[in-house]
Amino acid sequence: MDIMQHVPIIMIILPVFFAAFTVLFRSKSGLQKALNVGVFALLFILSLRLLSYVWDNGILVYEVGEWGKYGILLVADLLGAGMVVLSSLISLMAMIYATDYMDRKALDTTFFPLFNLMAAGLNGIFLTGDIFNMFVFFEILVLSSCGLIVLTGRGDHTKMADKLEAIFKYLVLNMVSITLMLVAIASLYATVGTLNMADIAVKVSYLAEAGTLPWHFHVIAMILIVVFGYKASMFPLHFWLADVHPSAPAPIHAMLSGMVIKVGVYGILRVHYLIFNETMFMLQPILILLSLITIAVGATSAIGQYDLKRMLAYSSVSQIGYVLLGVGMGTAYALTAAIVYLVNHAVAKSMLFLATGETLYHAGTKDIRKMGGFAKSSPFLGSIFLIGAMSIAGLPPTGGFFSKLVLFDAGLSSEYYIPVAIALVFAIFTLFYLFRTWLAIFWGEIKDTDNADGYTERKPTVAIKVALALLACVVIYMGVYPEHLLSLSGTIADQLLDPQPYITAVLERSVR
Amino acid sequence: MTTLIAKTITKACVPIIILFSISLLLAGHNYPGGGFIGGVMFTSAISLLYIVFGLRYMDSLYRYQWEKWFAVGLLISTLTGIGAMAFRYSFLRSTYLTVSLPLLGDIKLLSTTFFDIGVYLVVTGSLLFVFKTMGEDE
Amino acid sequence: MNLLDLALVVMTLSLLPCLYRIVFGPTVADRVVGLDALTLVIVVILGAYSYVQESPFFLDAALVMAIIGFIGTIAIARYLEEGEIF
Amino acid sequence: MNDTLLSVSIALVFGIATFMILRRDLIRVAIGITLLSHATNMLIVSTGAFLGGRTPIITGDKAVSTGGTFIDDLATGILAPVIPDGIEIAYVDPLVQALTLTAIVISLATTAFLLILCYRLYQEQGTTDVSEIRRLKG
Amino acid sequence: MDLFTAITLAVFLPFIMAAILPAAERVLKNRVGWYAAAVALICLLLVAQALPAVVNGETVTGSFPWIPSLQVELSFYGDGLSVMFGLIVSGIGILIMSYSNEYMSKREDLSRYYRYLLMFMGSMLGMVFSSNAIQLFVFWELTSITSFMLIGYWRNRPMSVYGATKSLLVTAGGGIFMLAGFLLLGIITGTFDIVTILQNGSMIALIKGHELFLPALVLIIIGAAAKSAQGPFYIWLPNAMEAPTPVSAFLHSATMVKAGIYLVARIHPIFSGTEAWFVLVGGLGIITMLAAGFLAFRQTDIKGILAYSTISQLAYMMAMYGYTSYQYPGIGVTAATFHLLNHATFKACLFLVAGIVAHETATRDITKMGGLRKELPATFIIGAIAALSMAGVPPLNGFLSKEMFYESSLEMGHILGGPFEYLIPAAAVLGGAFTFAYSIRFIDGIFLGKRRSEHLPKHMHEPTPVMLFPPALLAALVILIGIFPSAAVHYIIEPAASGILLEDVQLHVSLWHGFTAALLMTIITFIAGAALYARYGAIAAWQDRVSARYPAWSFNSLYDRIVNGASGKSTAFAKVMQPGPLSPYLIAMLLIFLLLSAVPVIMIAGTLIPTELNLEVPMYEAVLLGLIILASLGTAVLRKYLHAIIAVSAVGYLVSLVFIYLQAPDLAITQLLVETLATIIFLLVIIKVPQTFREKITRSVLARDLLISSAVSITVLILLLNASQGIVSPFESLSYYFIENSVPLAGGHNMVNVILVDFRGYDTLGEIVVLCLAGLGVYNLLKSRSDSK
Amino acid sequence: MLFTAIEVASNIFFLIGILFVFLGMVGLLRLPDVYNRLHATTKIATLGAFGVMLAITIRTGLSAMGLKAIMVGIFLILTAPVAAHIIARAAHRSGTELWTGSVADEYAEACVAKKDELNSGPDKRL
Amino acid sequence: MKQYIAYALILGLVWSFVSGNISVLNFMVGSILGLLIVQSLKKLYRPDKDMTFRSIAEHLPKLAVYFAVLLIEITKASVQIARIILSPGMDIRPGIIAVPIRATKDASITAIANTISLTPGTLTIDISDDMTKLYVHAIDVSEPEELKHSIRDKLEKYVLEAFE
Ligand code: NA
Ligand code: NA
Repeated sequence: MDIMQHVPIIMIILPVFFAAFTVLFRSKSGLQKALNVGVFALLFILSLRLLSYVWDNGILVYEVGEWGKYGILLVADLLGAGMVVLSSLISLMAMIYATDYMDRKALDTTFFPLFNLMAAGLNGIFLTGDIFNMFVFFEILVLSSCGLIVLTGRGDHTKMADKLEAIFKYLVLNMVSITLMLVAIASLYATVGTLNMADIAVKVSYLAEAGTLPWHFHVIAMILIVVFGYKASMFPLHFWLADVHPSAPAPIHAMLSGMVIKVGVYGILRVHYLIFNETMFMLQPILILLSLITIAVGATSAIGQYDLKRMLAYSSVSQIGYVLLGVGMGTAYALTAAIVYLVNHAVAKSMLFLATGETLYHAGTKDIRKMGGFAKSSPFLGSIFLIGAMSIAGLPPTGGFFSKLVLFDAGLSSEYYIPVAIALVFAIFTLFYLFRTWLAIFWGEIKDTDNADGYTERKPTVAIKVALALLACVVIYMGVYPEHLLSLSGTIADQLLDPQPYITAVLERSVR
Repeated sequence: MTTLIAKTITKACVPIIILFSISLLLAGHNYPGGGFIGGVMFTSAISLLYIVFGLRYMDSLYRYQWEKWFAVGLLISTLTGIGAMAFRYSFLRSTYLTVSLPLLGDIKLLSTTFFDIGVYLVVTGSLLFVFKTMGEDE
Repeated sequence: MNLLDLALVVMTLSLLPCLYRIVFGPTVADRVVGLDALTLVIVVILGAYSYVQESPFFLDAALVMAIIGFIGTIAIARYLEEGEIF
Repeated sequence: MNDTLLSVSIALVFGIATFMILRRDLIRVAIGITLLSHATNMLIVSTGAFLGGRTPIITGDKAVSTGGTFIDDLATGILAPVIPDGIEIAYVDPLVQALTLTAIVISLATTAFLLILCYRLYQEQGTTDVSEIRRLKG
Repeated sequence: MDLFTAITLAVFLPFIMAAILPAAERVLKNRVGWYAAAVALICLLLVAQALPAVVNGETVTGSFPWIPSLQVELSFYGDGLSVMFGLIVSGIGILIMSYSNEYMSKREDLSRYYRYLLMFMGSMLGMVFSSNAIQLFVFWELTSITSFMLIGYWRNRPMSVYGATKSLLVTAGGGIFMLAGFLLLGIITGTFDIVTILQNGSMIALIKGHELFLPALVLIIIGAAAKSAQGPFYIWLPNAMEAPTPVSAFLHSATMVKAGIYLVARIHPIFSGTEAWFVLVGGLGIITMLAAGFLAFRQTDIKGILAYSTISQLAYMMAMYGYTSYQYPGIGVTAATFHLLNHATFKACLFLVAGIVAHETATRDITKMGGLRKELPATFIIGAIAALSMAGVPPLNGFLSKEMFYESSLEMGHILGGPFEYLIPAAAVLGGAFTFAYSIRFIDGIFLGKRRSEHLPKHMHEPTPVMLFPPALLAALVILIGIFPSAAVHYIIEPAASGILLEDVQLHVSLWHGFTAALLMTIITFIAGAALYARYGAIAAWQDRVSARYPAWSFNSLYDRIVNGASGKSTAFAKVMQPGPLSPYLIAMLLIFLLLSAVPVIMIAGTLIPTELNLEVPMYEAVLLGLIILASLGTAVLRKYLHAIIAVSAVGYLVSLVFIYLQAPDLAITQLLVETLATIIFLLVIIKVPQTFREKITRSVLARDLLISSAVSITVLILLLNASQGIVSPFESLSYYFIENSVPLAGGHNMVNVILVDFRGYDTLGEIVVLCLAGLGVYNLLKSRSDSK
Repeated sequence: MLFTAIEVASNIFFLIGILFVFLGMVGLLRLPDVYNRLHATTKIATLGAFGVMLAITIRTGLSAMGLKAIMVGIFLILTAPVAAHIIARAAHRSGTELWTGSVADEYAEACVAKKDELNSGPDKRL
Repeated sequence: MKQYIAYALILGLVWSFVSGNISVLNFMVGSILGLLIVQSLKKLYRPDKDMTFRSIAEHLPKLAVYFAVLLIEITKASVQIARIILSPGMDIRPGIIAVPIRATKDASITAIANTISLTPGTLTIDISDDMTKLYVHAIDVSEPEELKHSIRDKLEKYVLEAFE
């Protein structure tokens, strides 16, 4: 077997293995850091190799245990591999950043294993071809997030009590949503007798053609929308996000807002577009409606926030609404737009959150009203923050511009005039609150706070600068030369709308 | 608390429970049981010791680092899978061979047994780690 | 009515007093006794299953139940008495 | 077991659990979550109780034959497994049991975390009342 | 070097040079402005290379591959219009950057200043040479951002921040609408390339007949108006005066604000010749011209006067580009284009003069000035020339284009007929009169009369030649173009107008062109303007009274109310959307679950409850399940935690009995074990919390929760009853494979275990990872105690 | 013939066992206080359970089933009294009153005496 | 070492039982596992010095007698309690009494306490701190002295023989 064939499983097993390794051999912090950054760099390189392999050679199916569709398959199609690249990129940067940012205590104890497992969870979700396995990896992701949120970093001004409360809400809601997911999976299995998503898809389309598709099948689709909508923080399932994400230390915040909420979108793209085509006619209007409300609610809430992290969290809600709008409109172009949007938001938001962590460390407070004048002392952070804000606001020459461009274009070409109009208006809201915030932090006078004297001494360290600068490069790259992303997303969208190659690749496996 | 009576009976029971847990682990492939069940059984045995003799007393006798247990377990389980890759198979590709030994007769050696042992250690390690950490908490 | 049905009916009825004690008490100790008795009845049900179906699988469950019923009881009793477990 | 009655019971436990998780009390929410996972686990098993009626453990050394074929025929759309008519399988569905087992273990892990979270929350906030713990408002 | 390369280079050079500017600054120290000026000069030369070609009616085109997915190339297009703009931008750029050498204090952050100036210049050049809408938009928004950085250059001053924010919100926000307009255009025509559209008559016809014509036009005009401070969008421009004066000169005379005008000119062939075009562009221009002229008149800040005057001058151009009819779509085009050039010269000059004045007097308040002609004679002369040109006084260039404005107004009025025959010329004259009045006020207030303030410095002296040369050069241009317009007309205006009108334009402009109606209007303008200025005190007082009585009736206060009010309203909104406790979140989740589950029921009328239900129930099953319900109810009812936990254990044990009945010994064992361990954890926790918590459940909360719970219950029941009808034929469960193969292939008899460790061992791997995570997470939780405790 | 005898014997043990467990549970319901109820579960029910296990062993001999059943029986006999003892002790120490019809409580007296002596809370020794 | 082996062999037997297979091989496997378990738990167990094969061998018949007696007593006890349970009036006079014991070794004290719990109408609640008295709950304490006497003479005798 070609070594490339193993890359999907390596993307998951390597961090798991390494997590165990780290728990077992707690060594000196410096070595630990270097090893972990090394592993994540390796994962990133592998993910790129995987994507290019899939691009060249088509869908890569990996049989764990070699049981064909009767076991669990990892399916690296362009969507999956692309998401893995994205998550590997962001985790690498967050990891580099974290080696400096996180508390000594966290680095010495559980940070590295938890972070490794979080990465494994993400990759596992993106690569699995089995719906129950997706549930398992959802749990990995949730629990690792919870464990990581508790940890603290140097710019982390969240009270422990608040963190715990946030985790409590997150966890309880998650457990309810996971319950719903299990109900859906069990019902799905009871209806078609399989858990392999490609297998389900082909059986469902057979039943639909034969006219024997039971009606409760659509209920299952709806339940899964609730599950994924919760993960993606779609209205009215978005409440938790503004509590939870800001409670996390910056690198984890970046992971959560950058990658983890994207899992919900991925879920809809993967599961609904593969399996629930028959329900799409009901789902699409619902998704569009809810995504528009999500956009509006997120943006409107963000404006009134003076807690920087919270403001950005609401912004994530709003932005995910744009992604879901694309998902809901459902044409090839709209899906392209959704994926482009997703990628750009992931990169820019995670960069913004990493920058925020460092900014809060400099500021000594979370309250925007108490900040000001940092441009002079931290021009680097100011530029990074600006690039991030521009991208989220959709201004060129950042990636965010093209995501808005293609989204609006897709909407207008499918004659969704009113949704686009609403999205457009809230894009200006976004511009407003992001720039207002940027100005409040970096321009104006230095405020008289606890840190008024000390703030100049706190300069970002090399690791933090490297992580931020690399992400900024990606943001600019996607704004200056978006063709790679656009054509990749376009191909992904085509594959989503025509799942036949996916199904064929999966089901043409021989059994032992 | 715990009286002499409870302690004595506990001493008598714990080895039984541990043996039973090992039996569940090894028999799991053919009878009810397996790594998880065995591991939880073992955990129960140790919890019984903790309950009856007290965590602090047990800790003064043995300094178990349960987190190492689950790390080792996770390593064993993943290595079982990776082992298959070394033979150019897929991850977690199972295999078994029936060995005829002169004294012991036919013995079926399964690669999945190692996987199950990993599961056993992880379950034991993580649950006892939780118990111990929580029990030590003031 | 065959032996299994008989055993199951009698044992299921035996569950009622346990549940009564667990839910209605009146004292905590009564609830603990109820739970302890519940585990015992379950052991018997498992035994009955094995006996009638002549399959050993449920005896493993019975042994498990016997063991951990004991542990659970001791844990709750220790909590009740001293307000701590470990 | 009777499907209908079981379904009704599962649904009722779902309802009770829902009522519990809407309470203001941390511990009661945790209990509600536990009930919810009980209900879910029963639900998963119940959806698979359709094959035969025997414990899914093969006694004796002979492999069981279902007479089925397991090769997918994408061209006709009829996908494996294909089982000829009139084949009666003695065993209950083992797959749902395995899924439930995984679900049980996962919910144990999550519940453990949740409970200790409740304790820490009480420790930090001095109350188990969820609605008093509302610092994160607005 | 071919022309396309020259233009491309001219666009990218400023960016490249801006990137390496910090390095240059290290070498040149505070002379780095010359470096920037040199860059601008090179750009000018590069652009100028194209001039001969465009004068000959040729165009420069070329492209690089960029985004094939959107069929968008990186393409540049040089015609008369864009070359004119390129020359203005880079030419004035040279002057501004040279001027800044002296103007900007050595202590300033020069690197940032010139970096953004260069980037701004590059963006402007990129914008005017862009061939396609997407690329144009990119550069368009870049000008918004770079100008935002420039306006807010003094970033610690609150008013700078305010002004910068406003400019960004209005211009970039308007840009987003414009983008939508471009997208509609793209959807109608199938291309984003404006030049392609321009050169394709059938496409233009298609657009004009399309139902999306009006939306596209409105959206694009919103963007243009926002950029050019027209209509209600004017509000950003006066506040943008917080920028360093050279920046204001650059932004508001020649570049930033002209972007909107450029866009209007560029899309002129596509949309003009329609009523909508006239109403939107022309109407907007006329109204803005009057309002801004009126407002400029009463300003006390010299830069304020220039700001409002800029708005009103831009409105002239807007109005002229808006003049259109089906027969002669380009009525005002040449006039507007000529005025555009003239305005660039005199307004840049005026700003630079204002900069000198402010620099010397250390104030910008015109009421404190006066009599400066003695101390600053050269400045006075230069300023007076520029202001008089703005006022439309012959023989300066402003006079020429003003005359043309009147002519085109008359023509437009004539075409429209009816009351418009007089209204439009009258409006033009009134606008001219305001212009005359505030121009005179600028000269009079600053240079003439006596000193009005003691606070002015005792000794003022003329600035150095470095600072004086740029305005002097511009003033010279004002005179030169005024007296000898034909060169400018031939080399610049005609090609530009041809570029707009897509036909060869021949234009004859001379200082004296006979006694025409326009000349009469000019004379009326002067008289009316003088009268207005004479009544300045009364008018200003009236204006103050009005704005004092209706303080909220302005677009500025509307903006402030929206911006400030939004935060407050949103805080309140967020409070509503963020109730805090868990239960509302959960209720939201459950409700959406219920609602969405109901959708298929409504849309596909299925039988909710299957007819073939097994209703034969052995007694012991009923009792067992009943006991589970009883014990579950117990957990809900029992007050003390310990009691509830004992009941939970009972539920768990009973559930394991259900598993036994369902022939699942592995599950039953697991359930029993897990239940016991969970009980131990429960106990470990309730040791440390109070024994109970009594929640007072009000009747309404009870009703609500019961309702939700029953709904959940019923939904799950219906789903489950339907789902447990068995796998839909012809499909079968995967389990057949496991049953058949667990012994021969996996070597195990316990199928469940074989599935767990082999068929689906990967799931189990995930499961043990979850267990590890619980351990690590709990460790974190318990070691996370805050120090305050 | 022997086979049937074993079957009959085991069935008898089985039924008696079931019956005893049932009686124990009736006792659990009927007896007046927790201490008395413990008698019912510790003795009768445990015996009943032992009987069922014995029945299995009789039926299957030293097969896997029989051995396991014996193990279950032994374990129950080992643990049931301890569990009862610990519950009773905990109940008494946590203040569960004896039934009003009880005639003596020497344990309470001893506890009171010791409490006076130590003047401390519950016994914390291991 | 000997005592370890003794323990290990006992555990080997237990292993054979719990794994449901009595064979020499399985017994050996169990003994090895048992040895490992005892070894790793030795700090807690402190295997008694006098735990030898001979003492085990000597005690075995007595243990058997003890178990026989125990079973008979349990059966008697059960019948007695069953009668009480089923009697409509439930005429009982319960109470807690202190019963002095002679046993000194842990195993024998435990054995006597459990024996009391399993036999007619009595239930061990606690041991006194000095390990000389058991507090016993009895369903019928109308004649406490007789009860104490019967415990000492009937039950403790067998226990002491089997365990001391
Ligand atoms: Na498992
Ligand atoms: Na018991």
